[in-house]
Amino acid sequence: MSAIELQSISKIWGATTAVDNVSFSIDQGTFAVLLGPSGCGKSTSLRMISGLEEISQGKLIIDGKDMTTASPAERHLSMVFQNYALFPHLNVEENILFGLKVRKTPRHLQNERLSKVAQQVGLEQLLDRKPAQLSGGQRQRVALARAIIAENPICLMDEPLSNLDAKLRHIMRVEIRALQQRLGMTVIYVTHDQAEAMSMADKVILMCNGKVEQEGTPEELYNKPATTFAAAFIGTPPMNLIDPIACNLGKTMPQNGQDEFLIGIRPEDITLSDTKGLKAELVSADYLGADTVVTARINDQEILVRTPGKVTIAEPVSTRLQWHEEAVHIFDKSTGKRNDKVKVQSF
Amino acid sequence: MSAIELQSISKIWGATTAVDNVSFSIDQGTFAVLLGPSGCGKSTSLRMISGLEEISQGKLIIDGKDMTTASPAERHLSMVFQNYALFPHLNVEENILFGLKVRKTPRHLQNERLSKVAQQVGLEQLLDRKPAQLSGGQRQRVALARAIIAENPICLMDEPLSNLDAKLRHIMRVEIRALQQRLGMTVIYVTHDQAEAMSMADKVILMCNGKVEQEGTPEELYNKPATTFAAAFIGTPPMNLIDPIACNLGKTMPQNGQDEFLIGIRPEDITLSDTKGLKAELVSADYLGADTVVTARINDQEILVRTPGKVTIAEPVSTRLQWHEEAVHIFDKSTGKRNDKVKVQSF
Amino acid sequence: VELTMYYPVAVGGPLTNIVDGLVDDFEEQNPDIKVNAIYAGNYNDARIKALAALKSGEPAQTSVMFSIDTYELIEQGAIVAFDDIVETKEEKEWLKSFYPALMENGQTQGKTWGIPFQRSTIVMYYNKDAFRAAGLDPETPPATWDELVAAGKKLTKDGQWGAMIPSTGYPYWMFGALSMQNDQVLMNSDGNETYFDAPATIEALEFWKDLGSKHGIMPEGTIEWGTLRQNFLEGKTAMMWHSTGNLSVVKKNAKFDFGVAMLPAQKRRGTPTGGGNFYIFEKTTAEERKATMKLIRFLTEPKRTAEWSMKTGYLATMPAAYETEEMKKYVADFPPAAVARDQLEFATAELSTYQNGRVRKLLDDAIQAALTGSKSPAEALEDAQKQADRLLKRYR
Amino acid sequence: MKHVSTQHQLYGWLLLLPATLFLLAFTYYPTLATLAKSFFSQGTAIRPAEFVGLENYTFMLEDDVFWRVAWNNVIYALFTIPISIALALMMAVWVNSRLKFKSLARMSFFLPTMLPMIAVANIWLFFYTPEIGLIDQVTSIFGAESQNWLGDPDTVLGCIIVITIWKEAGFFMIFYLAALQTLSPELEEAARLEGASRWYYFRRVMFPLLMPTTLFVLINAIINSFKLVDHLFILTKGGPDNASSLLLYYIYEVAFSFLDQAYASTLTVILLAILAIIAIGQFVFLDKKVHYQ
Amino acid sequence: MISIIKRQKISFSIESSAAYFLAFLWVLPLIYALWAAFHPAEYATRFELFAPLTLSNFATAWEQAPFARYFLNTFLLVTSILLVQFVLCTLAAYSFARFEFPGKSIAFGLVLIQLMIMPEVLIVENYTTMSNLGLVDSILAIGLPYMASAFGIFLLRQTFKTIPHELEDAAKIEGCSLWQILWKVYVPLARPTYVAFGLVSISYHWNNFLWPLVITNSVTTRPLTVGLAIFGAPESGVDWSIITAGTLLAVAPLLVAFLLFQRQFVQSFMHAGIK
Ligand SMILES: Nc1ncnc2c1ncn2[C@@H]1O[C@H](COP(=O)(O)OP(=O)(O)OP(=O)(O)O)[C@@H](O)[C@H]1O
Ligand SMILES: Nc1ncnc2c1ncn2[C@@H]1O[C@H](COP(=O)(O)OP(=O)(O)OP(=O)(O)O)[C@@H](O)[C@H]1O
Ligand SMILES: [Mg+2]
Ligand SMILES: [Mg+2]
Repeated sequence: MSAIELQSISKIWGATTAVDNVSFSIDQGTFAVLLGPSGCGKSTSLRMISGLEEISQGKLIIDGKDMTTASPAERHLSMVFQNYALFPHLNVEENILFGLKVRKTPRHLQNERLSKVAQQVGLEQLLDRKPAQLSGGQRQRVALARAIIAENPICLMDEPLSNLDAKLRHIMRVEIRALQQRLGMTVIYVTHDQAEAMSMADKVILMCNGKVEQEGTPEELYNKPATTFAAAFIGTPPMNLIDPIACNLGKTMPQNGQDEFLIGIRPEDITLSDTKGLKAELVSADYLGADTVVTARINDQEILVRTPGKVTIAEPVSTRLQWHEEAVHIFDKSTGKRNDKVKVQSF
Repeated sequence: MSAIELQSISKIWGATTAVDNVSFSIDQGTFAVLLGPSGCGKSTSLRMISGLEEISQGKLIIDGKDMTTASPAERHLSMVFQNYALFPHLNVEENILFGLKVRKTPRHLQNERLSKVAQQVGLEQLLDRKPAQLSGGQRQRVALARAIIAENPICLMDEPLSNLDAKLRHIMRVEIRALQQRLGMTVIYVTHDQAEAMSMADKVILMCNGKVEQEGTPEELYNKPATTFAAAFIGTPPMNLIDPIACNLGKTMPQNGQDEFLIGIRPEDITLSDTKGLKAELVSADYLGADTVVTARINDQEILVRTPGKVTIAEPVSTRLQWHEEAVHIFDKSTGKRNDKVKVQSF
Repeated sequence: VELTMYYPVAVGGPLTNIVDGLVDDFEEQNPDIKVNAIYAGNYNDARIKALAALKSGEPAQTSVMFSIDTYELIEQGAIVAFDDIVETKEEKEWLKSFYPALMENGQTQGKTWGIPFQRSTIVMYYNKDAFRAAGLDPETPPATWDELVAAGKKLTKDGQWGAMIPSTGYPYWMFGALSMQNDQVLMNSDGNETYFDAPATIEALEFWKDLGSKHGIMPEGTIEWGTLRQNFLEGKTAMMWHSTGNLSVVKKNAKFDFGVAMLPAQKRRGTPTGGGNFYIFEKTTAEERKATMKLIRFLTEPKRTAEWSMKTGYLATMPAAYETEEMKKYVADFPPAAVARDQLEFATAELSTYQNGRVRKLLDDAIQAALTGSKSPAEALEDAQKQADRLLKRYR
Repeated sequence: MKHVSTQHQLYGWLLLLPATLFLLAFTYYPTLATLAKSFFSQGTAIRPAEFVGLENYTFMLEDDVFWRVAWNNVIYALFTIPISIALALMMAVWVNSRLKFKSLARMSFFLPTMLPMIAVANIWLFFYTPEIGLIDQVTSIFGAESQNWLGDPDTVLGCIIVITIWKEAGFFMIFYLAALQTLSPELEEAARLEGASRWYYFRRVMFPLLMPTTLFVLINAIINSFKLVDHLFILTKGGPDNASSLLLYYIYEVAFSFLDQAYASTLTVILLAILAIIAIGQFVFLDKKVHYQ
Repeated sequence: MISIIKRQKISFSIESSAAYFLAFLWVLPLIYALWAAFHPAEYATRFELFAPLTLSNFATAWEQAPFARYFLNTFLLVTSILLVQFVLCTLAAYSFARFEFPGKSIAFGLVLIQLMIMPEVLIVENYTTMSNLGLVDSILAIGLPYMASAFGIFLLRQTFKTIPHELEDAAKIEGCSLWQILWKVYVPLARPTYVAFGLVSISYHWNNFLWPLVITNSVTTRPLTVGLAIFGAPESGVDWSIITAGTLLAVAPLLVAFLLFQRQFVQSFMHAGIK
């Protein structure tokens, strides 16, 4: 049984439809990520699940029960907010225990759970600090602790790492994921950072303009993007979407309807060669330590190539680009949808 | 001639020495990056160069002139601040022209330069917006425009991208770098993000605890880190620093003084193998799309390995780790300094 | 010569306009004298302003101030006696042309310090319609305390009280009437002795209190000076004691037939006078004094006094004014206007001593304490007397 | 390098100078002059002022009216301060919520701040007047006895307090409103998710977080409880029998009705002392007030 | 489940009614003022739905005092106080917010003390000072004691402190002098505080009574409130029709301004960080 199921849910504010007929379901114990660009309706969806926002249309099932109109408290969810929403006047302990106190959980149970949770997130030493005296990562942990102490099976998180710096973000990612697995929680995690989504999710729900664009495991999204949107949104640097005609790819493709397709190739699937492949000009390089992202140009169309080691490009040089047949993704130009029927040859 | 030269500069606040006898020089037209962890004195150094902070000791030479005690305006520098420091009450045009107006540049010159600069940073359409109505990237561009319109040869930037999200940061990096090269500016750029430093710098000045740790091109820092600090600070994931004894590396090393060294190997230089190499156990994997960072463990010591494609690890599996001789860096354990004299064997 | 004159306003109506009109007339007749007539708030404000101005050397030559401020002003050395200024026989005559009762407050140490200007007494307004409804003769208002109580009892019914005597604002003034009627003055003419604890005084206060608590013809507690007129006009009380200064407003707004009567008598009739006198300040040159005299004499000419009285409702301060044609006609048309004059025969000075502010407040507090029941009348007045003695001792 | 910082200090003082001159002339000098006067007797033309030491102060200690007035002021403060603050908080919460006509309500609450007390007091006089007044007209519909609100020592102070609360609450509301706007809505949502009721949220989260504002408002309310006496001039003149008189009004009376500036100065010194203590409290608290975040 | 939502709705509607009721109580004096001012005197204390309307009370009130002159005086008073306050407070607040000098905290403490020692308490001494300066009976004299406002200094200091140092740094780099920084960065950025403080100051001085009464003598200096006191003094017996008409005349400009700009005012308060 799914832990959470959204059935054709919409959110309408006057003239704007922020969430448009969204359906998906999330199995118990799954780490699901709601991914999408800013303004696509991720937060709104999450808030409808939490009950903080009314559902305009559709039905919400939690644990088999219809919770469409239930109050937030009745849904037995936890939530981690973007800015943590820690109570600044309460210390760490009081923050963590806030919900238990509201629900008048017996004192000894409170203490028991507190010490367990504090240990799980590594806050034992900081229980009597105020949030202002904590670092970003520590605050994040308090927010997590507050969410898990209720032992609700479902936890919602809205961009919980967006205020941390890159390094800390990485550490917290690992921590959250480990905790989720250890406790067997069902998590719905909102982010617009695809790297975060890829590294954490069991299931990614990619949204765009209030609609679900693609749903699946990270690999499915990476390896088989259903649309050009998904292809361009996932991966750094993103997939190259190439117009076959503009780039003289004609000969590798079926003759009819060349102009109806776009060809997608990931930068890491392209290799540079001196001898074989598509002629191109290298114009710039972006050194990243382990590898370099090189920008190649064919007739004004830029193609990114990821190549190991350091490459320096002082002035444009000619080269050739090569890739495997399997690395090629084909999309209908008009709809943006993936098309697996058409095949192209390699060089 | 160096555009900027710091001669034994220190900054002392009461008991704390924020910048400790720092010397370096930056050539004209160079993109120099001040890199280092939080609190190491980068901002303080930059602010002493700008004149916003008094120099406690030492001498500052700009363009061959002693500017140790000159006022900020006399130094003819531009500066881009971390939060952009745009004047919220002025629109884009007024923000960009702020300095020219203060200096009473003739009206027609103002307009001329404005249209040039606006075009260079792509703000033509937004000149009458207020900063609050701009996106992060656009604000960043306004800050840049304000810095370059003065046509000062030197521009200082203090973590100018830290408030942008990953995608935008990448775009802006490229833009700033391109602009710097086009205008031939000397830039001193402060960041704690090594990826940023690597991809942008002509020269990196790595600081730690108020001192300069290493100075050089990005490749020098990446390929020949002078200290364990530099080794660990640069690269994602960072270089593995391995205690040869704890990891049974004894046989590959000279017998004497094994306990005086640390061995550094970058994650991307390690390959997994079933047959040959150091025995280890794979414990977890972090999928990043194009590749996966795998955590291997040898006797409690964790070693990160970067490997292409997707790897999933449900439960610990045994494996072996391999690397090339050239991939090994050796450091003195006591001083943390690089030691190129000792040689180790490969497997 | 330029003269500055302060004057207070303490009654309804556009008094400032009238004063300005009078001053304009004066200036027209005396082109060499310029007068700045400055409205200075209520009596209290006017005194503060005048004294503060004097202290700071601001030029002011004359002011209308409370008639009872005389001792205070003398002590401050602020004013000169008119006896020292008047020269001609004619002027000496003029000094004697006012009603003696109105002069009392301005005279001490055998000299005259203040010339009556905007003066009033207390009269009793009553609602003739209510009298008729209660079966009383509207033309014979109660003339004694007993009659007052009796009539009051008849007049008191749901939504209408028999009588109201205001006890905020100027309680000592109203009380001055009651004690006078009980044949007891409140102070001596040197202004250094009070008789608050005289048995007749206590009796008077007891009577006042009894009107509410015993006879039930008046609300208990204090009665607001400012709103009383409205109460009367709304028919909430059949009789009220109030200043003659209200006559014109009541006349204008009453929708019923009303009458004005002298205050009732116990042992005798009685009312204190009230209102403002002209004073001339010490710090004036001879020339200024002369001009000031001119001004004051101009403003107190019988004809102008009559006009002033008709416009404002204040008393005309001299018999001669009542002899003018206009005034005669006015009184004939509107007999209530004569009541105050007729009552002057029984009038006395109002409470005025050294340390006047303090002493007055002692009495005010005592009256209010008795009326609100926090002290008995005897207790309240004895306390007040004790403290008054303490204050006035050094003036004896 | 040294001279830069002295220049900096100099600028600091120069910028402060104009304001300092005004404060010296109209606050500090008169304050000291008042203090000096309190040690002299009342001066008149006939009897010039002379140094009397603490005589004015001993007189004050024996002055029944002073004690009465001081006590009144305590009561006045004890009621106006908490009630107006509580009302202000309530108004702010309402006006900050989903209330339909909230800008109308906000305007109504703020209105008294715009009206001069001297004029408004007359309108309140109408409300309180027995029989013909609004309150009596309304209560008489329900058959209640007419009540002499301002004429009864038991009710008069209460009437004054009500007016003051009416005048103050809306003003304080603005401060609370401003503070409420800075509270992150996420906090309320987090609390709602945990099942906290509105009241629980108010008690445990909102109110503690508004503490710095409450402190600021509190100090203002205390000052005003000593300062707001305009309505007494119209309504009661402190009566009956001083039942509604307050310290500042008494000072005014002593100075300008009794013309006893010496004693008025003595009372003023007492008032100043009270206010100075509060001012110091304000300095200590406000500047070091708890900054969460 | 439904019941909980319903219960919330009910309790919310109870709360709303309470709020509206309180709001009604709060405007009641104004409603009464409107009633009394627009009806003949006999209806001042009686409420009949179809009582005749009249403007004569306004005419009477207007005649009884030179309101136009009073308006002008009050306007001059309020604007001159406001202008000087702005200048003095800005300078002092800037000094307190961004300069370090010996004695700063003592100076600040002294300023805060003025927050308590309002000029009202010192009327007597201030009168003497004014007459020594020869300023009695001038609009300037009404304003002088209020011109260095501790409240304004305090508010502006708080606001200036929240302005990021970076902005000042940026201005310095661009070559701004001290005055330019103040004028081009701090002042415009503190605008909401200026508006909020302005509102408080204007309503305070528009309504101030005691001190102007003492210090003014003539029509050419007297502000509205003192003029209003002519009707207001209960000595003369209260005539509510005229008083309310006069009151409305006096507060009308302020009320209208507030009604028109109330959104901006309230928002300024919020942005000013007065809390
Ligand atoms: N209260 C509201 N009233 C009207 N429209 C709203 C409201 N809240 C959000 N929206 C609109 O709904 C859309 C979806 O908003 P939402 O906050 O869910 O986006 P998001 O995916 O979370 O974006 P982000 O990554 O920026 O947080 C946006 O276009 C937004 O403007
Ligand atoms: N005004 C100051 N007074 C005293 N110490 C200061 C002051 N400013 C900075 N420091 C100290 O100087 C050291 C260096 O600070 P600096 O701001 O230069 O660090 P940074 O390298 O820019 O760090 P970050 O990456 O966090 O910006 C820190 O330890 C800091 O605490
Ligand atoms: Mg969102
Ligand atoms: Mg820094």
